[in-house]
Amino acid sequence: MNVLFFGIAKDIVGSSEITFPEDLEKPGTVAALKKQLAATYPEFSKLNSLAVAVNSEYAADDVTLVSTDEIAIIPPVSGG
Amino acid sequence: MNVLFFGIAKDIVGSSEITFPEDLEKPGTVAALKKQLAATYPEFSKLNSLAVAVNSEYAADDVTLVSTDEIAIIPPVSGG
Amino acid sequence: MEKIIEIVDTIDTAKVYSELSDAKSGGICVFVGTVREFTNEEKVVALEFETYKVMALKEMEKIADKAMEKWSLNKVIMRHAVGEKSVTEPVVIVGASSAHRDACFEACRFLIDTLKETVPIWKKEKFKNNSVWVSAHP
Amino acid sequence: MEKIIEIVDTIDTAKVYSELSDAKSGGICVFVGTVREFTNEEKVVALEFETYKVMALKEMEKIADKAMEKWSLNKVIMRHAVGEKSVTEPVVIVGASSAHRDACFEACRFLIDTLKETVPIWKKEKFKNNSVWVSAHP
Repeated sequence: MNVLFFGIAKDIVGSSEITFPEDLEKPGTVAALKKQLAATYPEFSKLNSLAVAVNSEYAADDVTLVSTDEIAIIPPVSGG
Repeated sequence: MNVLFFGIAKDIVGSSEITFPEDLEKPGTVAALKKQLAATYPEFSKLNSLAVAVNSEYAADDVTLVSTDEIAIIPPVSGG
Repeated sequence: MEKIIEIVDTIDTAKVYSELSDAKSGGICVFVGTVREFTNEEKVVALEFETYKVMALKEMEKIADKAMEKWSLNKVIMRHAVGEKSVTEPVVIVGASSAHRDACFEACRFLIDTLKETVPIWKKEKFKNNSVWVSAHP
Repeated sequence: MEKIIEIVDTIDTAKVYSELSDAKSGGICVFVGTVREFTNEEKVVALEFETYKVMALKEMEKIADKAMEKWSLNKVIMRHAVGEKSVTEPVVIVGASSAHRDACFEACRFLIDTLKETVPIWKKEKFKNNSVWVSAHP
């Protein structure tokens, strides 16, 4: 399971991509992933918002994650 | 006293400019000019609106006309 | 504040962005009016524009000044073409630049709406067999 | 209906009118977002834009499709730049063409407002001594 990081999320994690090792317990839902991130990197809870995209679509908290999904962490957007 | 005509007003009068001969009675106000035009060219009363400009500014009916003024007949505008 | 007010024979749409660009501006809004092929289902061959130029420039100045009073703008442009224009050709371009986008959007809309109401420019629609001065009659 | 949706390195503002021009359109409205020199009195050296490209293009498509549902539009363009941009450089251009001007004005405003809300693009403001991800923190 790979997770992509952009903008300030990339700065917080220190990397643009993290791979969960095969043998580690993986978050089963978007909500679980957010919780796990916030626990590991407290800086995430200071952001204005935090969204998750699954296969390049915004995903609600109850969306289930499978290991083949492309998952991305979307901090507050600021295009334009 | 010269009067300029534009757009459909030019078509109605058949000329882009009319000079009142020196010895003819000239309209003393914008209202009098409009009345005189409507009497001579009934087509003017069929227009959506008819404005008069004196020295290239819109002029109300009570504005006095002098022979050195540049007077223009402004039919409904349709720029843009 | 800079403003560009012009009556021209041909409008060059490519240069308007550099004319409105400005270090204090974060937004530029531009409206271009072009010749449409059909009016009420009838095919338009061309539009012919005529103006009372000295007065049209004065009225356009007044509109630009009013926009600058109402909104915080850095640059304003109002440029209208005259003569015969065929389908897809630009006939008018108005625009504004401002720090934030609200101002330039609202000003741009005001510029074109007011131009159409007060500036002495007349448009004749030329069809295959006749031609009509637009808005002249009810 | 034609639409142009792109993430590019550099925006060429000169070509947008010909891209939106159309025989069925009487109006074209375009918004260009540019780099401002000052943010809250602080001098900006440059802006740096980053995107999650595959998702950004999908979201821009959705916005263009929604605009086409809401208004009667002939052409729509949404183009965003990425990389480092300096003062006065264009960073985004959106626009629409339509038979009448109401539709293109409203659609243009909708395109930029919604782009700013949902498209995964991030802007970092670079000042002389530091840099900040815009909107990240309260």
